[in-house]
Amino acid sequence: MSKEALAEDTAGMEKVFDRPKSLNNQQFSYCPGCHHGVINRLIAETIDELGIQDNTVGTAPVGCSVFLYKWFDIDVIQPAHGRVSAVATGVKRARPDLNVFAYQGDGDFASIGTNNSTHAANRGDNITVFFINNTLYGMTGGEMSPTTLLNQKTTTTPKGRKAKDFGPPIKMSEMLSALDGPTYITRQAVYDVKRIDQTKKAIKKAFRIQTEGKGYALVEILSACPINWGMDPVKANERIKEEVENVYPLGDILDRS
Amino acid sequence: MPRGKVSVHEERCKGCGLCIEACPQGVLSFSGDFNSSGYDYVTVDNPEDCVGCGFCGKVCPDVALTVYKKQKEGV
Amino acid sequence: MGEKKLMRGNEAIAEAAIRAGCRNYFAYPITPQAELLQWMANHMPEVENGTFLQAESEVGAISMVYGAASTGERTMTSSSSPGISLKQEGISYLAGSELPSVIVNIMRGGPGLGNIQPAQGDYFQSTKGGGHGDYQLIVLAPSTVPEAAELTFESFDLADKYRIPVMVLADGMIGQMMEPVELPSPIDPSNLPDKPWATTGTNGRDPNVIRSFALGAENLKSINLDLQEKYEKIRKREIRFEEIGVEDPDILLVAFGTVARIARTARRLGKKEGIDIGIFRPITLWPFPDERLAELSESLDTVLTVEMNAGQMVEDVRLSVKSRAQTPFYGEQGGVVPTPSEILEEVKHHV
Amino acid sequence: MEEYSTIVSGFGGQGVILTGKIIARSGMEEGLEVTWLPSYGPEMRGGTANCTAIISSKLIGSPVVNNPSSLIAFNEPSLDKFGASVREGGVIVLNSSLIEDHPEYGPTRVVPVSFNEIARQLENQKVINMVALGAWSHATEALSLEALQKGMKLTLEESGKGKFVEVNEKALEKGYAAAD
Repeated sequence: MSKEALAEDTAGMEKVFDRPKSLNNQQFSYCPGCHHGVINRLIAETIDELGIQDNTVGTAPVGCSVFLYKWFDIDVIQPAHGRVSAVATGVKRARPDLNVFAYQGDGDFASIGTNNSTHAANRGDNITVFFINNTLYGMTGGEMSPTTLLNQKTTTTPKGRKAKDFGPPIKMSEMLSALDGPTYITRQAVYDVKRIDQTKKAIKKAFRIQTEGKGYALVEILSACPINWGMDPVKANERIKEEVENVYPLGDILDRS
Repeated sequence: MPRGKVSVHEERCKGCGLCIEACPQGVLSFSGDFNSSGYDYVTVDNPEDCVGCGFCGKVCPDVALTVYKKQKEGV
Repeated sequence: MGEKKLMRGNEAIAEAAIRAGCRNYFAYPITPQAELLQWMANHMPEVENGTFLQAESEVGAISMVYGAASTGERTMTSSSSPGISLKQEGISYLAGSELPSVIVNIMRGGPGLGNIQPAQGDYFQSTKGGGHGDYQLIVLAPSTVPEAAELTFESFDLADKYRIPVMVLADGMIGQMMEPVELPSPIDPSNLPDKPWATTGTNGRDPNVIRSFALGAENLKSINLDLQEKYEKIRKREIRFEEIGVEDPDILLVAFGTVARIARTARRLGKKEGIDIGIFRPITLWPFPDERLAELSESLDTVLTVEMNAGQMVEDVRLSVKSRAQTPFYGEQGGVVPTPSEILEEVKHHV
Repeated sequence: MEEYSTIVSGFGGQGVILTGKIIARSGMEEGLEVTWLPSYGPEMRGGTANCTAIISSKLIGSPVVNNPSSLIAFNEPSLDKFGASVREGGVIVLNSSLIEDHPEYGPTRVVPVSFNEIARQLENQKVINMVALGAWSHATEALSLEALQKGMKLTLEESGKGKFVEVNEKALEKGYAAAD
């Protein structure tokens, strides 16, 4: 549609949904139906709404989030696998005036980086952490991660994950909530409009906790990986609601804000 | 005159269909055509029914939609 | 320069770093560098914007360095051999992302847990990789406590100048011993030149990205070529060494760090017995002073390398000397420090 | 002066490390080159401790010595370990309170002083190391009593222990006199 035609069509109307300013025009390279895109957009919108685009630094590691720097219109640091929380701590300690967020997948946050994730939380570092839990390693080809559900088939658990071999799924948010350090820990999902709105609120709250200097906030977001789950995007959404949520219940787990 | 309008950025759309599922008014559908990336992109099928709720935009993982809504009278 | 103070090597290094404008220090305890960490814990909070954080692990510490260095602020970590091994992942990333930073290694005996005695077994690790990929660190090897302070102070300038991680490579003896040190006057880090590449929030400019990641072979190749070009510049400009009595000696002894100072005493003992020992001491282990060594070897019969390892730097010595002179090696291992008389005995086998 | 090296050795807690540091500090205040090298690590914890202090008018090469110019031995294991290594014409200052018999060391002069007895007279067992150091000063003449008093004072004051200067001064003097 031409600009003129669009203008005519939308005369007397207001834009109620558009691309946030903190994203540039680059197309995401995520797979169709992947929730990373929704979550990236929510973070960008929140940055816009809080007016912190100019002094926010994001950090995202290896995995599907490795390209974060390509589409966010903010400064971004790309560290080693698992080290995101420690890198965010380094940035924040050097420059407490910056807003720093860490964007980590479940392999990153809950497996190779557990040590770093845990201690950033326990120190109550004044950073905002997004933990995107899609129950497997997406980028490398759908291998088991520590958050893979029991009996879930992945490329490294072809017969399904068995507790006797790999233990049960790790519940990072609950685990970290046992600590005295963190300020806010919540688990959210983005499979429908209601959950998306709630996730947005949680993201905003998590950033506010940082801007107000109140400490460590973690937003875990259950995320779909339709390709590696072998499902179409609509079915993948249903899986979160019907299966994943049972193991990882939604809602605030800790709130000392 | 519809209460809302949705515009699809066809080249950004990856045809995941989540917006079709989310739209309460049945405004959107697959186009049956392919964009330059080879995706069957979404198109606006029933523009008259759009209420400008923005649900489609919210669930879209590729920020491929812009949504407009008629301003309330007297505002 | 201030007054002379009697300081332990670890403490002098820490204080020199603070005076060089280092404002972020992250580390994990390990012997024999613990006093460095302790000094930082006590004194970093005393300076404006000074950050001290004892990290959860060596891996955590080097990652915090990565984050803090991304903001352009002067940043350091320190450890000893096993801890430095753990940091190699982060060191490769720092090199790949061209982040100025300083890493101090107070070497101890290895491999594995080894022991806590002084050793020089990390020469290969420091100068020939350690982490993955084609990268170099500038590696500075002090042989006294005052020099450890001086080189640490300068390492921050070198790191900034070339956007490169710099390693100060000393051993447990230099870390633990005390000598009088005249520390340089503190600089004000807020007067340092801007780092336009740093991730400090966009504030209206285009976003900066810190990364070592490049998809596509051609992209990564070009990044690698740029790195190599930088390394070539450093090779041309930054080579440092010390020479003692290298004009026509009976034998030239090549040693770095602690061994070089022990060699000085061996030289003195040799004189009494009529043996003239010249000493060539590389101060930059990378870039290695190969040209000068090659030049000196033209007129020598024997270039003896002495190290506290099984023979690491000797490979660079041999590459430099080629067949112009004999290049025997004498080493002690496992934390054993060669004594002056032992070195002299070895010298006698070759003259 | 030529390089003058001293090994100080004893049980952990006898003030061995501080003794060596004060030699180095006093030498530095006299305008000499100095090094101080401790034994470190597990052996320090509960076991024996030793350190090497070198003073010299020239740049010091090796901070490690095989044959020290002098030894201060606080206990018998220390004498066993280092006694024979002291160079010809050197001096061994030993703690006769804890070392009853000692072998002859040929051309090495042995100066027995009762560190613990003298400290007891001063009603402070902690000063046995300054008794030793005073005796060392007299026996070796490597550094004067005044130089050591100055070095001790500065060292203690800088570590916030200024109130102990007086008793340590006395201990240095008593030790010095005892080595006569």
